Amino acid sequence: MGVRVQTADFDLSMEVAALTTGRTDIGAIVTFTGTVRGEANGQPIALMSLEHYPGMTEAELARVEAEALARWPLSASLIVHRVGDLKPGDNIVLVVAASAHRQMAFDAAAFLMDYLKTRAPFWKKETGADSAGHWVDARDSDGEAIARWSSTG
Amino acid sequence: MGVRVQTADFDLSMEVAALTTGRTDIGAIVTFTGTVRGEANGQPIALMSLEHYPGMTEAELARVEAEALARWPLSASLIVHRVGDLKPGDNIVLVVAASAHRQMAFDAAAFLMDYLKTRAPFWKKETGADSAGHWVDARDSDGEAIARWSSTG
Amino acid sequence: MTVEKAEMRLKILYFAWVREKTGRAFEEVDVPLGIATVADLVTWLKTRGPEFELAFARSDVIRAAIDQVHAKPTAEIANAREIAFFPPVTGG
Amino acid sequence: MTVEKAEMRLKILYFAWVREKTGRAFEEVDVPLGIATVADLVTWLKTRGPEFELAFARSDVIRAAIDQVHAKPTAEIANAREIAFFPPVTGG
Repeated sequence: MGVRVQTADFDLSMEVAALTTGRTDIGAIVTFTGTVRGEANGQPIALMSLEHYPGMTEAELARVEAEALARWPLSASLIVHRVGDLKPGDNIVLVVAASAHRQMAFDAAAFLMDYLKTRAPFWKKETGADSAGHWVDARDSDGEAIARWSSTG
Repeated sequence: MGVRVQTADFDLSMEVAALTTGRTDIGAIVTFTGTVRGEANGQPIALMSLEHYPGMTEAELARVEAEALARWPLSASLIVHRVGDLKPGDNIVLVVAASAHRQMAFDAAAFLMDYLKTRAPFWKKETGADSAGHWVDARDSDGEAIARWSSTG
Repeated sequence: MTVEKAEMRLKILYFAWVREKTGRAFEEVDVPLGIATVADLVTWLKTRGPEFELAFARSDVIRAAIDQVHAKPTAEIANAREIAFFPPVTGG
Repeated sequence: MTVEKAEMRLKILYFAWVREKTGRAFEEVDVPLGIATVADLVTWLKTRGPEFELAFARSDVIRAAIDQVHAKPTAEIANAREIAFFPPVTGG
């Protein structure tokens, strides 16, 4: 079970192998990779800068992961979130959830992403081709996504 | 959009890279990896043999993928299923769904797995430590999982 | 075997424990006239010997495909080229 | 700065556009007695200059954390070591 914040990219196969190699109790591994899209609101973006709150980020991600473990018998889980300057196509975030059965792995990965999007202290700033930067607004649908989980606890 | 049946293992990073490299319209990539568990019904297993129906397998997987594409605006998708003799811990199946937004990628990957488990013509035979082989029974929960999707079309 | 009535010649495939019980992966058979549906075909196959009677004893759990598409017991087999019998699938 | 009343000395952090508008990432401030809640602290911060008035103009959308845990405007700040202000999070 791990949580990392880093400027470096991550490799999907290596991260999954580190969690699962040598284990035979895992039947299902779900990964979510979030990447920088080349457009925002119809405008091309040149750069995506990610700022975070060191200390609180790790604490919040650990709390989110603990909540997931309280809900599902996860065999392994991992959250990696990048910070700094990213380009379109670059990886932003990786979530891995491994469990004995597929539905738990899917649910846990979706839960980790929903909580991460609404609670983890990261902020995105997009810079367009014209060098104008603006902070990304939180999407209402993220608040709705998190509301799903409150009735299933 | 691809469907492959193979005896060889697959590499998660390479498969995802082949689908997404150079693209900036993708924001979310969900992968599902199914692996051989070391126990079945409390008994250790030594070998998992996968048989399939060549021709129908590819046709059915292509139909399932087409149904997913009709439901969600997927940017890319892939199904890889292994056949032959596998050991505990080995990969069995890979599903990748890539979309602009995370909920669609999660839903499409779960849908592909549910349909694959109930329609794709694969059969598993487990061989225990005592060399006794038996065919895996279909789980009722797989039928229930597929029923979820019929009301959302 | 010579093909006298091409419309009655069928390729039949068996998978998993259906294959093990019939003792064959596939065969080409001349199906008599009057065999209209998948269920009719199962009934006729069971008359072909004890291994078929055994293989199709649990015919309620056996699934079928006509020309590589899942088919119900009531499905018509006219014009089919290949019919497969197998247990519920367990891949994924 | 000398510490006269340790219980009133707070580290305050600002992130994203709150940071840009206040012009600082963090500061140590001596908060007057009577500032009991996060909302009280925001009201007081806005009196410290036009950059704070501007930064907290949309105070309904600004979020806070006390000692690295999300906190409501009504949360008590007594015993807090560090308080952060930021827009709704947009990671993931």
